[in-house]
Amino acid sequence: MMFDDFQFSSILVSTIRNAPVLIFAAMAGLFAERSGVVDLALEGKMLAAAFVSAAVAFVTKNPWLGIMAGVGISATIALLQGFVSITQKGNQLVAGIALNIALSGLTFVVAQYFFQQGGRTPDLGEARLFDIVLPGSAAIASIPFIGWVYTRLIGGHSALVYLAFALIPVVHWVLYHTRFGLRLRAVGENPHAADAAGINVERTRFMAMLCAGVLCSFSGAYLSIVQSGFFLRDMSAGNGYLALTALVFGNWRPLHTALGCLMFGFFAALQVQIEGVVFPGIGKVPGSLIQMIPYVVTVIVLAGLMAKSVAPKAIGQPFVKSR
Amino acid sequence: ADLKFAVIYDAGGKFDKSFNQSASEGAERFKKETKLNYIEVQVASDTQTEQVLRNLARKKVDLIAAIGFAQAQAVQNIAKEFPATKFVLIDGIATGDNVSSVLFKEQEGSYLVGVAAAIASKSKKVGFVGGMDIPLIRNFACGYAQGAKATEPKIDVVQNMVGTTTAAWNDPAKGGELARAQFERGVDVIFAAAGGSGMGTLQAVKEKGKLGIGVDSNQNYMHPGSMLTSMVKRVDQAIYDSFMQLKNGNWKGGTQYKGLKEGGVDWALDKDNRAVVSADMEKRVNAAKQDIISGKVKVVDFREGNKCPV
Amino acid sequence: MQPAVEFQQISKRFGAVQANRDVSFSIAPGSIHGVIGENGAGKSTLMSILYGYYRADSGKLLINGAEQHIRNSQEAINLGIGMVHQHFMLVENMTVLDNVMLGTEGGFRLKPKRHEVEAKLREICQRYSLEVDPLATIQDLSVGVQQRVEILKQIYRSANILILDEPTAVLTVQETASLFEVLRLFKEQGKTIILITHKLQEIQEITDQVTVMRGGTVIGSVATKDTTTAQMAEMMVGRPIVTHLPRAAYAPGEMVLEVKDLNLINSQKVSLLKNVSFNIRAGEIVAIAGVSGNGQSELLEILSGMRLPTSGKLQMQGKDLPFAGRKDADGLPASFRDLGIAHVPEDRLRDAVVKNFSVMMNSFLGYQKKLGKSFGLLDYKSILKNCTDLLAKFDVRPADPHLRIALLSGGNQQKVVMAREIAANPKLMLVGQPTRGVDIGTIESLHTRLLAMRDAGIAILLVSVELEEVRALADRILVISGGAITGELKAEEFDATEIGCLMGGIHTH
Amino acid sequence: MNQADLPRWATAFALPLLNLFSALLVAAGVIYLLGESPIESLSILINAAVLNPEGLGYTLFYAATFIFTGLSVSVAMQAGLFNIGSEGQMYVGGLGLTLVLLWLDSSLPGWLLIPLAMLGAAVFGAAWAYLPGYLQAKRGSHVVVTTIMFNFIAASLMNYVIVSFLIPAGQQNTASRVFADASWLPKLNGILPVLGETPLNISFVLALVALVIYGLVVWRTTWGYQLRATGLNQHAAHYAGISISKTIIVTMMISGALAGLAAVNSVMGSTHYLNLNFPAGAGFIGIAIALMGRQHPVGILLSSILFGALIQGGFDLSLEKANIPPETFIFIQGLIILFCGAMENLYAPALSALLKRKEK
Ligand SMILES: Nc1ncnc2c1ncn2[C@@H]1O[C@H](COP(=O)(O)OP(=O)(O)OP(=O)(O)O)[C@@H](O)[C@H]1O
Ligand SMILES: Nc1ncnc2c1ncn2[C@@H]1O[C@H](COP(=O)(O)OP(=O)(O)OP(=O)(O)O)[C@@H](O)[C@H]1O
Ligand SMILES: [Mg+2]
Ligand SMILES: [Mg+2]
Repeated sequence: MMFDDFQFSSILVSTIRNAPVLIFAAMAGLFAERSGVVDLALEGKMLAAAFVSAAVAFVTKNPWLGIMAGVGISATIALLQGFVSITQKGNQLVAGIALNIALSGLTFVVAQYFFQQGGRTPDLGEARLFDIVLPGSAAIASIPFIGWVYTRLIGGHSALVYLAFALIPVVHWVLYHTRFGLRLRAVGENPHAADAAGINVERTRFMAMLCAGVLCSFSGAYLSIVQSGFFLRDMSAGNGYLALTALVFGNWRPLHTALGCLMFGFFAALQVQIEGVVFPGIGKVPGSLIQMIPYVVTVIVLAGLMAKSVAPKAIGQPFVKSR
Repeated sequence: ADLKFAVIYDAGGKFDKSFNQSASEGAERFKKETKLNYIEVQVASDTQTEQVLRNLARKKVDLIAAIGFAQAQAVQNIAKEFPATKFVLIDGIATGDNVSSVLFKEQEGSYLVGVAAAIASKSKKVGFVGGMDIPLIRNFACGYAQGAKATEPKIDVVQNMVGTTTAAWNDPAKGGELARAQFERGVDVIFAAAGGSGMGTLQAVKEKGKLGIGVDSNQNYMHPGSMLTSMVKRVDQAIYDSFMQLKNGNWKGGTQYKGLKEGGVDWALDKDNRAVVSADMEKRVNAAKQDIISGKVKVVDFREGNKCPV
Repeated sequence: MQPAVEFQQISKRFGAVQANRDVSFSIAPGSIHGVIGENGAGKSTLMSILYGYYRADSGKLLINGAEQHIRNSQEAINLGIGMVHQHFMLVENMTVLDNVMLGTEGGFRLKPKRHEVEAKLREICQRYSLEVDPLATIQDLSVGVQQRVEILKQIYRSANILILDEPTAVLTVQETASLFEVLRLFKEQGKTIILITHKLQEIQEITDQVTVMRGGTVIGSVATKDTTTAQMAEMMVGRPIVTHLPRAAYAPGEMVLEVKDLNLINSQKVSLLKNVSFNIRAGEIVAIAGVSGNGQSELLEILSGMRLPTSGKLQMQGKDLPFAGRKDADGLPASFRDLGIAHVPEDRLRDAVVKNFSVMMNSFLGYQKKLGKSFGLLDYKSILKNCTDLLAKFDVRPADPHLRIALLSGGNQQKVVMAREIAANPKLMLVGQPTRGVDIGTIESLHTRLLAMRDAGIAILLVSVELEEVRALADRILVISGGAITGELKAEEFDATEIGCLMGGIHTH
Repeated sequence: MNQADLPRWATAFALPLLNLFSALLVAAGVIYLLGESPIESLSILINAAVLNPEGLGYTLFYAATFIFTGLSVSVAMQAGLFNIGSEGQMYVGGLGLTLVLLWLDSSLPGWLLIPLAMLGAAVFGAAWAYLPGYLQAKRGSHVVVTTIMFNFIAASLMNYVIVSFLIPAGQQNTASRVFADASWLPKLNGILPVLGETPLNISFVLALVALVIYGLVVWRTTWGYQLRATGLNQHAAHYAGISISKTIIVTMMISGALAGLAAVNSVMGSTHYLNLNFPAGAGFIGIAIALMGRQHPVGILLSSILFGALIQGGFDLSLEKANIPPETFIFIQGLIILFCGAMENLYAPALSALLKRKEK
C-alpha cells in the first residue's frame, strides 16, 4: 500500500463516528465536574448503560426502550455516586474508581447469569439502532463532492450521532445562559459563596450528577446498540478516561471539550488509516507503534499548546460548612 | 475409577466465540458421547495457570487440556513435576513424554479464505481485522494476503489491528469502526480474526451489506447471507481426539502440526453461506486446497521469519 | 419600638468548644450596632447563626419581634437579612453581575434578568457612589472593590438587616471611609447594621451601640457615646491595653539590606516595581506604607526569594543576594533564609502555614533542613520541646502543639508564625501585615515582640496598610505608590495627611 | 458526621470493620441471587485464601506485588500527585529487569544478578515516570492525564518490543525466553515448608522492608516533611524554600521506581519470563490500595493482603462453585473499595450516638 492510498474523506467520516462516545461521556463529566464532583466513574456508568441498553433492547426488540433503560441505570448509579461523594462526603476519586471496578465485574456477572454467553448479550439483530438515510440521498449521492458530504459526512449516521453533536451547543447554553448553569458553576467554584447566596449546594450537585448520569448513558448505548450490536464485557475500553482527558484538555468548557473529543476521534481515525502505509523515506511503521499516535499527540498538546488548564476550584472537595 | 479430564481456558474465556469456545465444544462432544465428565477452569494470569495445573494434577486428573500459547511454560513446568499426568497443549510447544503439543497451520486455512475473498471482492480490495497485534494473528493476516494475492495479484489487502493489549479482544466498537473505515477505502470483504472485537466487525459488515469471514469456529450462522465463509481451526477436533485417545488407550505425546492435510484447518461451507459462494469460487478454493495438500503450493508461516512474503 | 434583632440565651457548641454561651442582647432598628471581642470570642459564630449558616443548640432568635427558626441562608435572606462575610463570598471567575444575580436569577433563562440587573446595578453604583464595573470578573478586582461588590449584593437584595464581619480588615483608610459613607446612607434609610471589627476607632466613629464579647459570652452592651476606646479595650481583654509601647532610642547599626534600582515587570508587561532603592540598618524598623496593590507584596516576595526581580542590585550585608542566572524562584527562599532573612508573609494561611499540619509541624516550616540529623531523620523530641517553649513564650492559645493549626484563630496562627521566624534568629526580618484581622490584645503582644527584636539589633522591614501600626512601630517610613517609592519620612515627621497624599502618588515636597 | 469526636480505636478499627462487613453483606446478597449459599461461599473463600497454608502463600504472593504498586501510588499522593500510571511504569519496569537478565543471566551469580535486575526494574520504572513528572513540574500538564496516556503508550511500546525483539525464534508465546535459574528469586517455602508449592518469594520480605522505609522517610525525615508540605500546600512549600519542581519530579521517579519494582515479584519470582500484559491491572489495584490504606504503611499492608486474599480465594471459590464466575470478585473488590475507601463516615454518626448514650 502506498502513501497516496490515504483517504482524507474516510478519516473525516470516521472521526464523526468515533466522537460521540467521547462527546456524551465528556459532557457528562463536564456537568459533574463543573459542579465540583470529580467523575472518575464515567467508565462504569458507560458500561452499565451499555449492558442494560443492550439487554433491554434485545428482550423488547426495541432500541429506544433499551436506551431509556440505560438512562435509568446510569442515572441511578450517578445518584449513588452522588450519595457517596456529596451526602457522605467521601473521597470522590475512590468512589469513582470503586464504581468502575464494581460495575466491570457486575455487568459481566449479570450478563452471564441471564444470557450464559460469557458476559455477552446476544446479537441485537433488528433491535439495533440503524443509520439514518437523509431524504433525497439516492438522488444526490452521485454528485461528486456534494453527494459525499450529504450522504456520508452529514447523513448516514445513527440518531445518537446527531444527538451528540446537537448536545454541544445545548450544554454550552445550559452552562452559561441558564439559572441552573450559573448555580452549577458557582457551586463548583466556590460552594461557600453559593451557600451564602441561598443556594442549596448539595441539591445543585445532585442535579448535576443526574445530568451526568443521563448523558453518560447515551455513550454506553452508542457503544452497544449502535457501534457493536451487542454488549461485551469491558467494552468501554478506556473511553471514559479518554473523555476525562478531553475535559481537561478543553479546560472544562463545552466547546473546547467537544473539540478535544473530535481531536481524539480524528487521531483514532488517522491511526486506522496509516496502519500499514509505507511512508516515503521511513517505510512501514509497525502497527503497535502507530497505535500510540492519539496518546502521544495528547501529551504533546497538553505539554506544549495548552499548559496549565484551570480546573473548577472546588473540584474533589466535599462541601463542609467549616474549615 | 473413571478417567478424569480437565480443560483450562486462557484469559479469553470459554465464550470467546473463538478457539477457547472451540475447545469447549470438543470437550462437550466427548462428554456427550462417552458420558465422561470434565472440569473447566479459566485463568487470568500465568501464575494462576501454574497453580491450577498443579492442583488438578494433585487431584489425579488424567488428562489436562491447556488452551492457548500463554500456558506453554506452565505446562512445561508442571509436566515435569507430575510425569504421571498427561497434558494436551493447544497453540504452544512444551516438551515431555506426557505432553502432546498441537499447533495449527493457520496460514493454510487463511490462504483459502484469502482466495475466496479475492474472488468475491468486486472492488479488488479486501480487508483484515486482527485483535491484538501478536505473531499468531499476523500469521492469519499473512496467509490471507498470500491467498488473495495468488488469486488476484493486483489486489489490495488492507490490514488493521484493534489494539496492543488484551482489551483488544473485547472492543467490538473499535472492531466495527475498523470495518467501516475499511469500507470507506473501498474494501468489500473482511476477514475478522479478533475474538469479541471481531463480532463488531462482522456486525458492521452485515449492516453495510458487505461480506465477512469468520474465524476459528464456523461463524457462518451468525449473519447468514453476509458471511462469505469462516476459517475454521479445529481445536474442538484436537481436544476430542486427544480425550478419545486416552480413553481408548492410544494416547501419545509429541508435537503435531495440523494443517489442511491433517484436517486441522479448513474453510467452512454450509447452508448459511451456500448462497454467497458461487460454483466457480467453490471450485477454485477447493483447487487451492488440493494444491496445498499436495505440496504444490507452499504457504509461508509468518512466525518462521517474522515476515510476510507479500 | 421592637428590636430589629434580639438574641435570647443563644448557645452553640463545636465539639469541646463552647463558641457561644447564653448570648442575649438586642439591636435597635435603624441603628449601627458594633460587636467586638478577642479572636475566638464567638462573634462570627453568633452572626452565622443569625444568617442561618449554623443552627444554635439552644436559645431564641427574634427578628422584628417575632421568633424565627432560620434553617439556612435562603431563609435568612427571605427575612431581609444580608451578610458580608469575613472571607468574601464571591465566585472569583464570574462577573460582578453574575455574582449579584446568583440566588436571585428570576426565571430559568438568565438573559432577560441580566439586562435588568445590570441596569439596576449601574443605578445603585451611581446612587451610593460605588465604583464597580458590573461586567468585570471578580478575580481581576482589588480587595477593596471586591468588598464593594459584597455591599452591592446586599443593596441589590435590599437587605434590611446587614451583618458585616470584619469588613475593614483589608481596606485602606479611603476605602473604609467610603464604606462608612454607604453605611450612614443605609442608616438614614432605616436599615439596621451589625458591624464586627477589631478596630476600636471605627466603633467609635460609626456605631450607636456596642456589644462586647469574651469567651463566648456577652460582657456588656453600651451606647458608644458613653464609652472610650480604652474602656472598650479593657472590657474585651479584661485588662488595660498599652497603646504606646516603650522602645529604646533610635541607634541604627551596620548596613544590612541594600536595594538599588529594583524593577519588576510581570508577564503581562506591566511594571510593578519601578527603580525602588532603599536600605535598612541593624536595629531599625523601616515601614513601607501604601495602599495595598501598589507593589509592596511583590517587594516582600522578591526580598524573601519567592519571586525573581526583573533587574536591580540587592545586597545583604554587602553580599549579592543569590538569584543571578536563575530562571525561576523555585527553591530560592531556602538560600535567602540561609543568609539570615526571615519572613512573615502577608497571606499567612496561603503561604506561611500548612493547614493540615499540626502546630508543631508548622513550627519549623522553612527550617526543616536544619533539623535533619543522620539520614535526614527529624528529631521530634527536640522539635516538640522547642515548639512547646515557643507556644508558652508567645502565649499561643490553646498551647497544644498537636492541634491542627487550622483550628487556631487567625491571631494565634500569626503568633505561631511570628514565633517561628523570630526563633530563627534572623539578621533581617520581613513582616507583611502582621496584625491583619487580629484583636487588640494580640496586636499589643505582636508589636511588643517586633520592638524587642529591633532593640536587639535586628533589621526589620514592615509592610503595612495600617497607618496606626506604621506610626507605632516605624523608625523610618517609605511610602510606595504605583510601584515606586514616592517619599520617605522619619518617625518624628509622621503626618497622616502627608502620607495619605504620598500614597495617592502626590508629591508634597 | 464528624469523625473527630470518635475515639481512635473507633475510627481506626471499628469503622473500617463495619464498612468491610457491609460490603461483604452486599456481596453475600449477590451470591445468594446467583443461587449459591453466601455462608458456604465465604467459608470456602477464607479457607482457600487464609487458612490453607498454600492458599495463604498465594495470597501473600499477590499482596507483595500490590504493596509495591500501592506504595508507588501512595508516595505520589503524599506530594499531591495522582499517579494513575503505575500500571505502565510496572510494565516498563519489567522490561528493565528483563534486559538486564537477558544480557547477564548466563554470566553472573544470583547474588549479583538479582540486585542488578531489580535496579534495572527500578530505573526503567523511574524513567517512565520522569516525563509525566517533568511535564507536571515544568509545564503544568496534569499528571493524571499524562500518566493515563503513558499507560497506553507503554502498552503499545511493550507490545512492539516483546513481539519484535524478545520472542525467541520458533516460539508461539508472546514472551521473552525463560531466564536462567540464577535469577530466580529464592522462595519462602525453603524456610517455611508448610507453605507448599507457592511462588511466594523474598520479594514479599522486600515489600515489608519497603513499607518500613516508606513510613520512615515520609514521616520521619526532612525530605518526607518537604514532600508532604508540597502535597498539602504548594504556596507554603515554596515559601519554605522547597523546590516544588524538584520535589515533583523526584517523587514521580520514586513512584515509578516502586512501580517498576512491583514487576520483580511476578516476573522473577513466578513466571521467570517477561510476557505481554503481565501487570494484569496490578497498577490500578495499587490506586485502590493506596486510597483504602490511606497512604499509611499499615493500611497499605492490610489492604494489599485483603486484595491478595480476594484474588486467591475468589479464584478457588469460582472453581468450586460453577455459578460464581471469577468476575464476581472484581465486583466485590469494587464494593470493598467503595465502602471502606469512600464511605468511611457511613456509620460514624450511629457509632458516636451509641457511644454517647453509653457515657450517660
Ligand atoms: N466550625 C467550627 N467548628 C468548631 N469550632 C468552631 C467552629 N467555628 C468556631 N468554632 C469555635 O468557636 C469559637 C468562636 O469562634 P468565632 O469564629 O465565632 O470567633 P470570632 O469571635 O469570630 O473570632 P475572630 O475575631 O477571630 O473572628 C472559637 O474559639 C472556635 O473554637
Ligand atoms: N473547624 C473548626 N474546628 C474547631 N475550631 C474552629 C474551627 N473553625 C474555626 N475554629 C475556631 O474559630 C476561632 C476563630 O475562628 P475565626 O474563623 O474567627 O478565625 P479567623 O477568622 O481565622 O481569625 P482572624 O479573623 O483573626 O483572622 C479559632 O479559635 C478556631 O479555634
Ligand atoms: Mg470571626
Ligand atoms: Mg476573625
